[in-house]
Amino acid sequence: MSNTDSFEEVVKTRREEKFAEFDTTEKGVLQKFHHALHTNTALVPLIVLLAAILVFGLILGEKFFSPFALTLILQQVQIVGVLAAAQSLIILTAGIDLSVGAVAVLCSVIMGQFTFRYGVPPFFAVLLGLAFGTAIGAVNGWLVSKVKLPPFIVTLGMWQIVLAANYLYSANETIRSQDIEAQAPFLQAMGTTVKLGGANLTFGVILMVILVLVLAYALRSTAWGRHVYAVGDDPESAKLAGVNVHKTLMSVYMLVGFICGLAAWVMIGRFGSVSPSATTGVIGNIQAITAVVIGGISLFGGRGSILGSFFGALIVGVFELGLRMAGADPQWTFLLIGVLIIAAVTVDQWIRKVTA
Amino acid sequence: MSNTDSFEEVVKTRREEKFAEFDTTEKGVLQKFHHALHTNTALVPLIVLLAAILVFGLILGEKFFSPFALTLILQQVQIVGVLAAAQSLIILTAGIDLSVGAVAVLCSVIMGQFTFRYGVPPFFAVLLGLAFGTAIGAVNGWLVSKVKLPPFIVTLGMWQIVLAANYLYSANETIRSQDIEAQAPFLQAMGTTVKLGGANLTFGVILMVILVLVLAYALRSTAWGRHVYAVGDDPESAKLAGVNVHKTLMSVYMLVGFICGLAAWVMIGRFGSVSPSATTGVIGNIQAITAVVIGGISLFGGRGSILGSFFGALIVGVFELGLRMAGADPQWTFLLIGVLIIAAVTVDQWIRKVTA
Amino acid sequence: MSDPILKARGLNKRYGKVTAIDNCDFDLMPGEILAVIGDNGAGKSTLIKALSGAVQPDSGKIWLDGQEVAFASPNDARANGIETVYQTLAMSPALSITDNMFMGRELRKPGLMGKLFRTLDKKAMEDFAREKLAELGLMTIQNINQAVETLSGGQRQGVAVARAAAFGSRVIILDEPTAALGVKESRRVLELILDVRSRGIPIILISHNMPHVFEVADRIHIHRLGKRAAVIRPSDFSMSDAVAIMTGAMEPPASMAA
Amino acid sequence: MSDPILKARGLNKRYGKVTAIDNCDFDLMPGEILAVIGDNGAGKSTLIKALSGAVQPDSGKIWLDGQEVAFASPNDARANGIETVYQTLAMSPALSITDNMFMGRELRKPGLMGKLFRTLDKKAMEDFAREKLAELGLMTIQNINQAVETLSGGQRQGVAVARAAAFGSRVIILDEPTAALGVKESRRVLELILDVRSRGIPIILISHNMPHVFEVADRIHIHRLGKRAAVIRPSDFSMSDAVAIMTGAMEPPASMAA
Amino acid sequence: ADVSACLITKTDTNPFFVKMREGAQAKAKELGIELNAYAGKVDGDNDTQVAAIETCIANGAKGILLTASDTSSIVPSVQKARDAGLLVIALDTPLNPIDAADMTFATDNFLAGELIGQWAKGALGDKAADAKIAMLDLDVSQPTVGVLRDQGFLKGFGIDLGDPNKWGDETDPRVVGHDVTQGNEEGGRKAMENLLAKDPSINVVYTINEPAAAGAYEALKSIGREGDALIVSVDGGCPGVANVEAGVIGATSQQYPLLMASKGIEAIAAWAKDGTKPQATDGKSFFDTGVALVTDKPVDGVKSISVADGKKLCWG
Ligand SMILES: Nc1ncnc2c1ncn2[C@@H]1O[C@H](COP(=O)(O)OP(=O)(O)OP(=O)(O)O)[C@@H](O)[C@H]1O
Ligand SMILES: Nc1ncnc2c1ncn2[C@@H]1O[C@H](COP(=O)(O)OP(=O)(O)OP(=O)(O)O)[C@@H](O)[C@H]1O
Ligand SMILES: O[C@@H]1[C@H](O)[C@H](O)CO[C@H]1O
Ligand SMILES: [Mg+2]
Ligand SMILES: [Mg+2]
Repeated sequence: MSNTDSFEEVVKTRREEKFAEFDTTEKGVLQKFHHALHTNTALVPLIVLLAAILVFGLILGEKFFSPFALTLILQQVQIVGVLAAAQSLIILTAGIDLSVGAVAVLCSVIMGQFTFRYGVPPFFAVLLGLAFGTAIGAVNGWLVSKVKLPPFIVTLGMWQIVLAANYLYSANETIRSQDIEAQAPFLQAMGTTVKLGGANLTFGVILMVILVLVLAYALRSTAWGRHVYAVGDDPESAKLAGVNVHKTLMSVYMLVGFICGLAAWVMIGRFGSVSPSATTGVIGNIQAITAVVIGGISLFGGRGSILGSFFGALIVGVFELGLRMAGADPQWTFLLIGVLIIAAVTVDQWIRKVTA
Repeated sequence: MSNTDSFEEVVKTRREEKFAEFDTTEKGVLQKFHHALHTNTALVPLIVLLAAILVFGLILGEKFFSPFALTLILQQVQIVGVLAAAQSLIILTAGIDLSVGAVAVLCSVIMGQFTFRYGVPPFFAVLLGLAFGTAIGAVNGWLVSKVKLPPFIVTLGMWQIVLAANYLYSANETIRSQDIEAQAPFLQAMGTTVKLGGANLTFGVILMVILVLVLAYALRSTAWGRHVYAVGDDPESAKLAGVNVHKTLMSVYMLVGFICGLAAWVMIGRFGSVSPSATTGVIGNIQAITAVVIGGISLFGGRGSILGSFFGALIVGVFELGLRMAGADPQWTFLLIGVLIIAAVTVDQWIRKVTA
Repeated sequence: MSDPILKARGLNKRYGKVTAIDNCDFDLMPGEILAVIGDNGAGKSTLIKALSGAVQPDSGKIWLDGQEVAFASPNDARANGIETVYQTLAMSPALSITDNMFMGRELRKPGLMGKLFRTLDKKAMEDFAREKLAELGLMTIQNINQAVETLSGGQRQGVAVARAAAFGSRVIILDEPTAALGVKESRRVLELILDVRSRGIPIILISHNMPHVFEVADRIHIHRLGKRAAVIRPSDFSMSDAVAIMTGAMEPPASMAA
Repeated sequence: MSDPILKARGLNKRYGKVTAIDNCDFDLMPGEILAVIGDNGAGKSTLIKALSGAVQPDSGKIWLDGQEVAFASPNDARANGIETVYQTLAMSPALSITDNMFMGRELRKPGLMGKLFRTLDKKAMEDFAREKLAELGLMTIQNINQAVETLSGGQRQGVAVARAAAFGSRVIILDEPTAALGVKESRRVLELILDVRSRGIPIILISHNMPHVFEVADRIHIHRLGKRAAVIRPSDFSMSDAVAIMTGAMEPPASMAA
Repeated sequence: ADVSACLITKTDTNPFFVKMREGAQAKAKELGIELNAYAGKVDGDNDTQVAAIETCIANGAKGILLTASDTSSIVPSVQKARDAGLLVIALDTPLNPIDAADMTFATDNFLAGELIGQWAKGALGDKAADAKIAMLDLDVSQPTVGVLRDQGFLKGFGIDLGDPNKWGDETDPRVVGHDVTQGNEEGGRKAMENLLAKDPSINVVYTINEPAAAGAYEALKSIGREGDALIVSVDGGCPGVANVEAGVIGATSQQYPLLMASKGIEAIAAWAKDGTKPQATDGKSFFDTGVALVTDKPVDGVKSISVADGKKLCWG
């Protein structure tokens, strides 16, 4: 019967319907665990992190497994941790920022030189440094969003510009820790140590943790956060769906510039001095990207969680301190970190697979 | 009349139909030029390159506009040019290879040490170096394709591993140019100079040009090339459409490893010596990626042409030499290159826009 | 006869060698359902993209309620009350159904949390999404927090239609909204369209389904080779005529030629 | 009755909380057109993905021509002569129509160039592609070297169908092949399906278009909530019955329940 | 071994530091000390050196041998180590201020530069007045060692320095230009080519170290000018001395990293044993491990040793 009957009549009357449900055979803890892994992408790097701490703890004993050593890791990753938080935002929008480290170093130089060269009160010098970072972020964002240049190119160019400007402006001069301590201790505020038993926390470490938590909240529970994900996921669709892509990108790049300014302040706290040749300017970008990618954020944008990046930074920190404490020589440490980066992500991949 | 009549009958008989055609209003040179820009993505970086040469030529006069200076640029970019060709392949598959520079350096060390430490005849030492590069490529490819790790992570880890292995294996010892010249001149073969008037071409430069042309042909006119693009464009679709994604990825990564081996040989030709601490090991990856991106290949894969990368490498080379000849000091040169990278891509973007 | 709420004259859009719309005119009357039909590649989607700001025409003019407009982005059009379901659906694949439905107009929690911390009201948004999907009969969606990329083709389309219907205020444009839908779900969308019209909101409906078009449309815009070939009333012509005009098998009646 | 050419028993596929196919059986007889119908999200696409190697079922078995098979990839299935048009079309957006049609089975130039340098025969491939598109009535495609991402929704689907029809040898699976197609183009696809069957090749056709299904199908597999609810012959049942079974408004007739 | 010590170098990609480490390890083994070695990732990497010091404290080491990447930024960390009871000895590069470390065993890098500057001036004789000089430096970040050698060379050659804390601000027309080499052959060749393109008549080439010198030589050779230009360098590694012998390099300032390392280990052993600290060279604020100019073409008024002697003392 190839003629059309009035088959559509059947569906014209509405029946009572429920949403489909199925019996699932396996239940209980394992399944809940699987489900948790799926809905919370930061859980996998967290597991890798805990495993790494455990392994080094077993090898090195209480030397490593002490509050002192464990909080030392936090101190050693604080700069990378802050930069990784910034980098996460950009990578979530399917961008990449090669300039984060250099911007942080230049901001620290600005905070220092404005205080010492021009006599600006330290508090305002810090504010100016933060404003400067935000301004650089705005330039990056504008080039990416309005001129539609690839973020890689924009920030590669900016990296070189900022780094060179940093050397030129500072005349390669370090401001010594002793001088800062004597004349502008506020610049070192982030280095203030809080002792809790054997644990040593600095304001910088606390700032890093708070920053990560605030960003995690904003990404997950505000409209802005949803827009960041949407823009990274598929900018064309986001635009058609009514997201103001330009505004979202500008806000992200400017915020990232601001966070680089915070990283600058944290750097002064950690090293005491203001040094234009700080390595963060040269390798801070790769370190931050590494943390982000180990943490499970996709370089193609729109997928992953900022908590993951934080755990990613800690994973590298644990490996580095652990290997150093175990006395591996530098090239072997370097080599093993390479192996462990791959291994960490392999484990991650494997956990996802067996729980898929 | 909301009842169905037999409207489908209308289309059951086939009518004579032509493919749709429209009158286009603007015609002639300009339109052809637009069309050429659209179908040939390498044309835009070529225009930028020629413009850059012209501008420096006007500023610096015949000092720059001489066969000597222009072929000097080719010599200075030969290593980056070869690595950019390799990098292009990976980026076309939506990957990225951070290990290219380090693999090239280690291959050159292998060529040198196998000759000098183990007495392998230079010809075979070169072959072994090429084989070694290919093997590293295979490991990268396998981790990306089978273990499904992100290329960024795989090659970041590999970069560290290879670089460290390079120092450990070579004990940081340089093999002197004079010793190679005396005992194994074949290792320096790529440095052989061919003089044509004032122009100095080396075998290495010629190799680079041939390599780029061969790869351009393979990508454009063979099934393999189409598969490379398809895998980078949308791996899921490529798989569903019947492309052997694994085979394609393995072939790309292995070929890239092999090309890194070629770069190693070119390096020995250029430096005369075999040096484990060559800068290429550390920044060769970023240099190659920069050339690729300036050349218009998308970091998201599947779009762009390898000729573009070649022009991208040359653009950077022209800027660097031009600025140095114009007397900019190293820090200013560094800064201006940053500006010019952004400017080059802005011009590119602008040309595409006005001709869209 | 009143003035058109949305009107266009002489629109052109060319992509390199390809002509997508070719000196095309368009009229949507207040409160009507206007169907747009035409062969594949006739230029229907490009036309409505030009109307909704997703594409900028090379030349030609557009008026909304008598005022000349030039939308620079879909957001511009949306700010003017024009809501569109694009053929490609415009969803963020990795985000959830709820996230997609509320993209760009998220609900905040009431009280301090919403005002000060701008916290999203996930619960309210989920409930709303569930309800809209139930209205469309999409009862196979088991998990409202599923990423859109994991939905079946029809489920995805249903979400997009639900979004437009829920938020459109002045003009609703639907580009093949039932293409991937099942019998029941298609029927629900037709009912929804009629319901929207009864609220006084005019609708542009692109569809290849002739019975549906003839069932709900007030007027039919027949598109052919990038331009409007004719506008007919379903009461005056048969489906066969419409198809014949659309495919070029019949010349458009002189009086109706646009 | 002969043995099924493609048979499956007890297939299951779960994604986290979501059940896509639920202990599903399937039979395709030699030389037949088997239609698969069902609500959106019923699990039709997942079922055929499991049959064509694009998805690995959690449990269950599949036989091709009596031999148990377990395809690890679509390539495996293709090597066994199973050609599929997926609902998502599986095209490389940035590549041209021709590139997409010949993906994985490109033609090389005759003679030395082809043998030694493996040069593609672009001309031959373009001509072939043009011809196949003309057969489907897709006459609005102005430029055969257009990137697929720039095609209209229907043009894109036409290219995918042309590809499968041109290369399928043992089983052809079509997942909603006419969803985005116009009246004329849909008609051509139906003709193509009948033509393929006349060559003795069996076809699985997923569709929401009941008139089309009842016009061409030999048997209809009704899918509901992840499993086969019934298999009917279009001559024995009305469309209304089929829709009623599919939507759960009617219990499947006992004898026909799968 | 119950006494452990740390060696922290700027990098360990430079053979100089590799040899220093080998020297330290040999001595440590001899004295029964456990030695852990650390290094920055690139020249100038303060961050990793700080982390390394922290690790040494956490590990309970008795002392640290440090070649600082950033001579003033490292000071607070050094202070922390000293507060924790560790002996900190600066090797090769003095800290800023120099007394931030318990003792310094170093070459005088400025002096090393000055020696080759004086030698180059002497070797050119009258022609020094219109020399064309290429300055091949380390890195755009201007690490201190690079600045000291560069400015030392210019002083030795008789050129006005401007600000002695940075290079590049000289106004003397004899300086054709500066470029950076990363201290290897690759960078040396490119930098030389760049400066030659700017002015092909260059006849004096200062290089930060011997690998950079070898690269510069290749560039000169490729245009047939290797015979006309004088190359000077610093380090005195065995390949470098061989290059002096082969005429690639005119003269090089030799340093003694093995001596620094073994002296450093001995000092830590003594400190661990009875708390004695090492003494500075008379009249200096540090222990000078010496620097010698190696050349077979000695110049009046500049003290030098022969290549044969240099070969006996060379490292690596
Ligand atoms: N970005 C683009 N670049 C090049 N050509 C394009 C682009 N977008 C559309 N086209 C072409 O313009 C023409 C009209 O496309 P459009 O999508 O408007 O058709 P349509 O009428 O909506 O068809 P369908 O019914 O298949 O959806 C087609 O020939 C198409 O190939
Ligand atoms: N990758 C996945 N992850 C999670 N759920 C999935 C995934 N793929 C499919 N599903 C779910 O499985 C169910 C069946 O989907 P399927 O695509 O097979 O439906 P369908 O019958 O083809 O529907 P349609 O007619 O709309 O195409 C749906 O509820 C869908 O949301
Ligand atoms: O300070 C060191 C040494 O003196 C050596 O010459 C290597 O390079 C520098 O960084
Ligand atoms: Mg369309
Ligand atoms: Mg489906």
